[in-house]
Amino acid sequence: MIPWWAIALIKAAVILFVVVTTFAYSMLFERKIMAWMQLRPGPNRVGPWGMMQPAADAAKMMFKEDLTPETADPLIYRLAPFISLVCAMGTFAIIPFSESSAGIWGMGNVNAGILVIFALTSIGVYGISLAGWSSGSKFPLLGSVRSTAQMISYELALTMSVIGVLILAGTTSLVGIVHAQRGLWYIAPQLVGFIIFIIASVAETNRAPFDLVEAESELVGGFHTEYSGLRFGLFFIAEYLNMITVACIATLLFLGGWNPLFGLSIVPGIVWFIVKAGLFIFMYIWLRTTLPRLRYDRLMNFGWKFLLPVATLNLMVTAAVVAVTAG
Amino acid sequence: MSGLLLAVWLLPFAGALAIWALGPQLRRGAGWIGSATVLLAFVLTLVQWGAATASGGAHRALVTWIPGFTLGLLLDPLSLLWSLIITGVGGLILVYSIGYMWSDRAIARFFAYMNFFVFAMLTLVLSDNLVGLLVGWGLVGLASYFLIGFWFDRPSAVEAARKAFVINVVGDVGIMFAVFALYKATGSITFAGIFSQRDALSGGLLFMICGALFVGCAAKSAQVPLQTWLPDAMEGPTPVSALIHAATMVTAGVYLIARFAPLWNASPPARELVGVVGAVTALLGAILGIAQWDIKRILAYSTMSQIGYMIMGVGIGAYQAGVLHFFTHAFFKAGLFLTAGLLIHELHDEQDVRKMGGLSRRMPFAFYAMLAGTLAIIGFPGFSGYFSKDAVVYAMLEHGQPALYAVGALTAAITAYYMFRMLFLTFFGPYRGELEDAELGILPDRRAHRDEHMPPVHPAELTRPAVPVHGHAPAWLMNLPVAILALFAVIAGYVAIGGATSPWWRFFGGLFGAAPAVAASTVAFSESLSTLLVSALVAIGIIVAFVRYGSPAAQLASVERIRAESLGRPAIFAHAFYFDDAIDALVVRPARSVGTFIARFVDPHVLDGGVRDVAWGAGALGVIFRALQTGLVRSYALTILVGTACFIAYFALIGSAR
Amino acid sequence: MSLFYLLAVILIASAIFTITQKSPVYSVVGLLVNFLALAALYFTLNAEFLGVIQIVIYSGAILMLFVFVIALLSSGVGPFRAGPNRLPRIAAPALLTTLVAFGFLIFGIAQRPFGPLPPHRPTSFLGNVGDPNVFGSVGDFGVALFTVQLLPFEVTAFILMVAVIGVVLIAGDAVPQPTLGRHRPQKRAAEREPILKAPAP
Amino acid sequence: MSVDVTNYIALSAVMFFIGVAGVIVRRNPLIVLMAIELMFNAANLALVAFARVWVNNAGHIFVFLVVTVAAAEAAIGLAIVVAVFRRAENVDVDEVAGLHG
Repeated sequence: MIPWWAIALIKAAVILFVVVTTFAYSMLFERKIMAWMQLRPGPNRVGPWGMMQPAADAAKMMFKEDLTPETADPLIYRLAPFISLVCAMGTFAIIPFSESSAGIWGMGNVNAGILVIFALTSIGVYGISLAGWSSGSKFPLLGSVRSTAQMISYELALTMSVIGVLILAGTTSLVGIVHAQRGLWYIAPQLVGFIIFIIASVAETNRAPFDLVEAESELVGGFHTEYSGLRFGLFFIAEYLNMITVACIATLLFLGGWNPLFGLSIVPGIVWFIVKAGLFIFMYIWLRTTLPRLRYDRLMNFGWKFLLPVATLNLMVTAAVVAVTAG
Repeated sequence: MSGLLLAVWLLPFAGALAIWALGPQLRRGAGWIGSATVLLAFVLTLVQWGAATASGGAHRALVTWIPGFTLGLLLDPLSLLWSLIITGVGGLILVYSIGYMWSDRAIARFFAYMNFFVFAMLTLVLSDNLVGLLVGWGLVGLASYFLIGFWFDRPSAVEAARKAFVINVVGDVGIMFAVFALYKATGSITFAGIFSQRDALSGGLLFMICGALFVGCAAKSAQVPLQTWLPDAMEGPTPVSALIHAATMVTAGVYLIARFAPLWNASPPARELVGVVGAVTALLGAILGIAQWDIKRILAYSTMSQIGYMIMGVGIGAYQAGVLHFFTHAFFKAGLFLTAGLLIHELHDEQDVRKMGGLSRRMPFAFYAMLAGTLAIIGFPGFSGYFSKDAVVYAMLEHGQPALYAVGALTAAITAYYMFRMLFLTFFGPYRGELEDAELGILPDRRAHRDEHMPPVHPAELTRPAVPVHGHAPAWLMNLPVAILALFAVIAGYVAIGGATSPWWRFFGGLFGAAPAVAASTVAFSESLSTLLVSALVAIGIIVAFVRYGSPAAQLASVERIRAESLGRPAIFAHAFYFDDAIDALVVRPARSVGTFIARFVDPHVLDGGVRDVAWGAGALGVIFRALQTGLVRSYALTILVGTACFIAYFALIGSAR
Repeated sequence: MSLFYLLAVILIASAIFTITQKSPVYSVVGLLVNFLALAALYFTLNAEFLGVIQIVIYSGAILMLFVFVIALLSSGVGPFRAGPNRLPRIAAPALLTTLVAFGFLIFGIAQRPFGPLPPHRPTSFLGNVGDPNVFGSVGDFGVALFTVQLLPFEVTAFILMVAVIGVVLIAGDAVPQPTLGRHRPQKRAAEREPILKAPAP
Repeated sequence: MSVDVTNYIALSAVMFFIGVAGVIVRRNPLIVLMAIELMFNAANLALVAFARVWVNNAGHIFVFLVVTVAAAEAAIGLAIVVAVFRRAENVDVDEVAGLHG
């Protein structure tokens, strides 16, 4: 009999390996797609079709010199990337990838699953803001202040948009939410919520067109201006992992999780899950290549004065409809 | 089925919302939307006839307010009847209103209010619990306020609306008291729950609850002494008078008593009280109807009088009879008002019967409609009122109230007199519209000069492109509803042919329970004999009216007679038995002097003085305690800590001492 | 058992770390660790929803506000400057009172021991798996919050609104003085009136 | 793994008094505020433990209210710190003594 903690450890290792590989190739995926959208070939030197490019990048990151500015606060400067990474990776512990989620495809079916994910995301902000503060230089500080304000602002709209789904499903368990979508995916009744979720999650993950935190034309590199080498790489990984997490959450909450399309239950659920999450990631990249960056004040105005009221309205309508039809 | 019920309830509201949102664009289209939604609700109500008359009625739980408090809709025979009248008669009146309000600037606002009223009224009658009832009760009052003051550029309309609202609030307080007392006593807010706990209510408490309920009924249904708002409410557009202040809202009191029949059955003193008040109102309304010149006021007093009959009926325990009178009254009174509206429309807003006359040749259709309504209201044999009024009056004997019987019969005679007086004055004799006011003895109306400050027309309505004034509505639009209502005014009573074995009695089944007689039955003579007696009294009333106003000689001398009567009208009629003045003297003036006293003495000396003294004391204490203020946060924190430590020590030692 | 003692040690250590650090940012990090350990302790007490709330609201929002303010205050003006200690002899009485109060508290607790926790539903590390309505779960908490405890909940909303208004008034842009116009010239620091009067020595 | 509730309460007491010490001894207002948060959390821990003893979620609700009040307190406290800092360029609770009697 293998002790439970050993199983958990092995599962964690496997999932992390898969996730990190996914990160590496989703980066390649992004670069390729951006290239095709801009009519260029993209990375194609390392390996066939540039397939080995992630490995080359990783090697470069590892051997680059790791600089620490003199004005920086050394302890926190070194701590910040790890906070980001740990929080980004932690979410994968509770994302169920398929039906037998408590078995082989995930760590556990947590009762308050979606809330735990939000909790981890909210801790992730510390990585960015502490990094910006501890760098001891102006651009990172601006970036960190921006990120704090931006992420707290959009987290409200994000949560509000998700609560509509929770009301419909009547549970906060991710597995339960997917089960509740066997008939109808929540993208249909919660279309408004889904759109709000997309917008808010793009802002939450600091991706274009909401990447004010690291806007290179204004802030050089934002919070990670002073970082280099492996520590920069950690931020990079965390950012991509967050993107994948959001894609997974969107799949679970709105796109029916591993529920098959067209009743094709012959295809395993995990394949459906990957296809749906992949589509979501593609949309992310598509947004990045298409839309220009917003101005910061506009971003905040949009979040507080438009997105949040609409999300609240959506929530109220959903609650009213559920209350009336339940009776 | 329960979805249908929800649809019935919400359709008029959806119509109101649509009109409110699209009003300026819709204009007359608003009328069609309003009528269509209400008539559709009527059809949907009709569809549910079977479910409603089945045992227990159709029920739909809406929302659980607090656990244990489920609010819902209930469609049983009683609410079915009311819903059908509200949506059916209401729909007809709305169609009529399209024509009546054809060239009014604010036609959309009118229909939004009307639909809102229908929704509020449906809330009242469809609710299965006290909370919904109370909400509906308040909302109809609000809708009535809006509609009485619809022409808010007339000071008299604004004042009438305010008066109606204030008096209705008096009633609302009564209902609220009853609701609280019922919940306190029975622990339930649904009707079913309350009736099942009826035994928890003792005699005194039950009488108080019934009394409080009746305060609400009296205010809403214009019973003595809270009746003064109803005649003034005629300031609203005529369709409003027809729908709200004749057919539906003012009968809410009748509905309430019928709805709480199980409580009423158990409290004979309350029934006696209600019966007496109803009879007094019936008689008073009829007497006041004799001396009115304004056609709508005549009808308003007759409404008051007829509701007195209904209240008398349901109050004494003859629920079927009282509700039957509501049923027939809805048709003939709405018909009468709409016909009056036809006259007013034709004569360009002239409401004074002294300036009418001879209209039977000019408007034969209106004449026949008015005649049908009049014969129905006076209880002429064969017309609908005959069946319902006789049933109510005879029920007084059955319940051992010969005095009330006498009042009811007498009132029937007076009703016949003043209704025919109105008919003769309007449709017979010479047309008096071109005569000078003085010639007819018309004095300048004191109310017209009460308020010199006219509130301005709402700017939004001024800037809105005015509907062309000269366009005329197609005639059928106003005539068709009148014709239908006149038809029903004739035939509606036939459902009750056969007394206790008629379809009408069977329709309600055992809904009301058995009402034990208040006193021993004093049936002095049989029902047919009673009918003969009442009919004879009615005939006397008609004959007197004919002699005074209808005979060829009287028609020739009508101008002189009117002049003499106008100038010689006793002051007691002009002041409507001084009820307004009595309320003014007993309530308004004392309240005002208490207010003045508080403003002159209590406020400056007691309250302000007290505050000043407290402020002085605080200042004195501040001088002492200022020494403790070092300005250093940490010393404050240390002080708090010492206090906390004392507390902790106290509790730790107490805890160990046990 | 061992989990509790591990968390207890983390809690106490991080709390001491928090109040002894010179730089507030280190205090924030210490407090963050403290909160996370406390959330874990909540999970062991079946308070699943509160554990999440502890992380989302306390760590994610309230503590973030501290970071935000620190970043704002220390930007461009160097480290915090402290004035002279005006209450130098506070440490001794403070320590004494604290110890006395603490002693009484421990004495009181020791007088009436509570005994072990009553047995309850078996739990995983993160609450009760797959059962939405057990004690401490979101469902359980929500039903209590919106029915029995509705009034305190509404009052809370009111308190938050008052706080928001207060914050905007205190820290928001100064109201333009009508006599001085919209764009009042900023005085240099040296010319500013001493708004906070120094206490007499 | 069943731990005595007394242990939770004792832990709560220790945390509370660490917070108390922080409030009284430290002069940096930010750290004072954080020490206050520590005291809040110590109280919350006791509430949660008691709620668990009596399996009654009223304690949880109370913690929720405390968290909300703590949020309001932190927001206002920090706003005051910012306002003071803007005027005095000095954050030290001993300097903010303008209201002494």
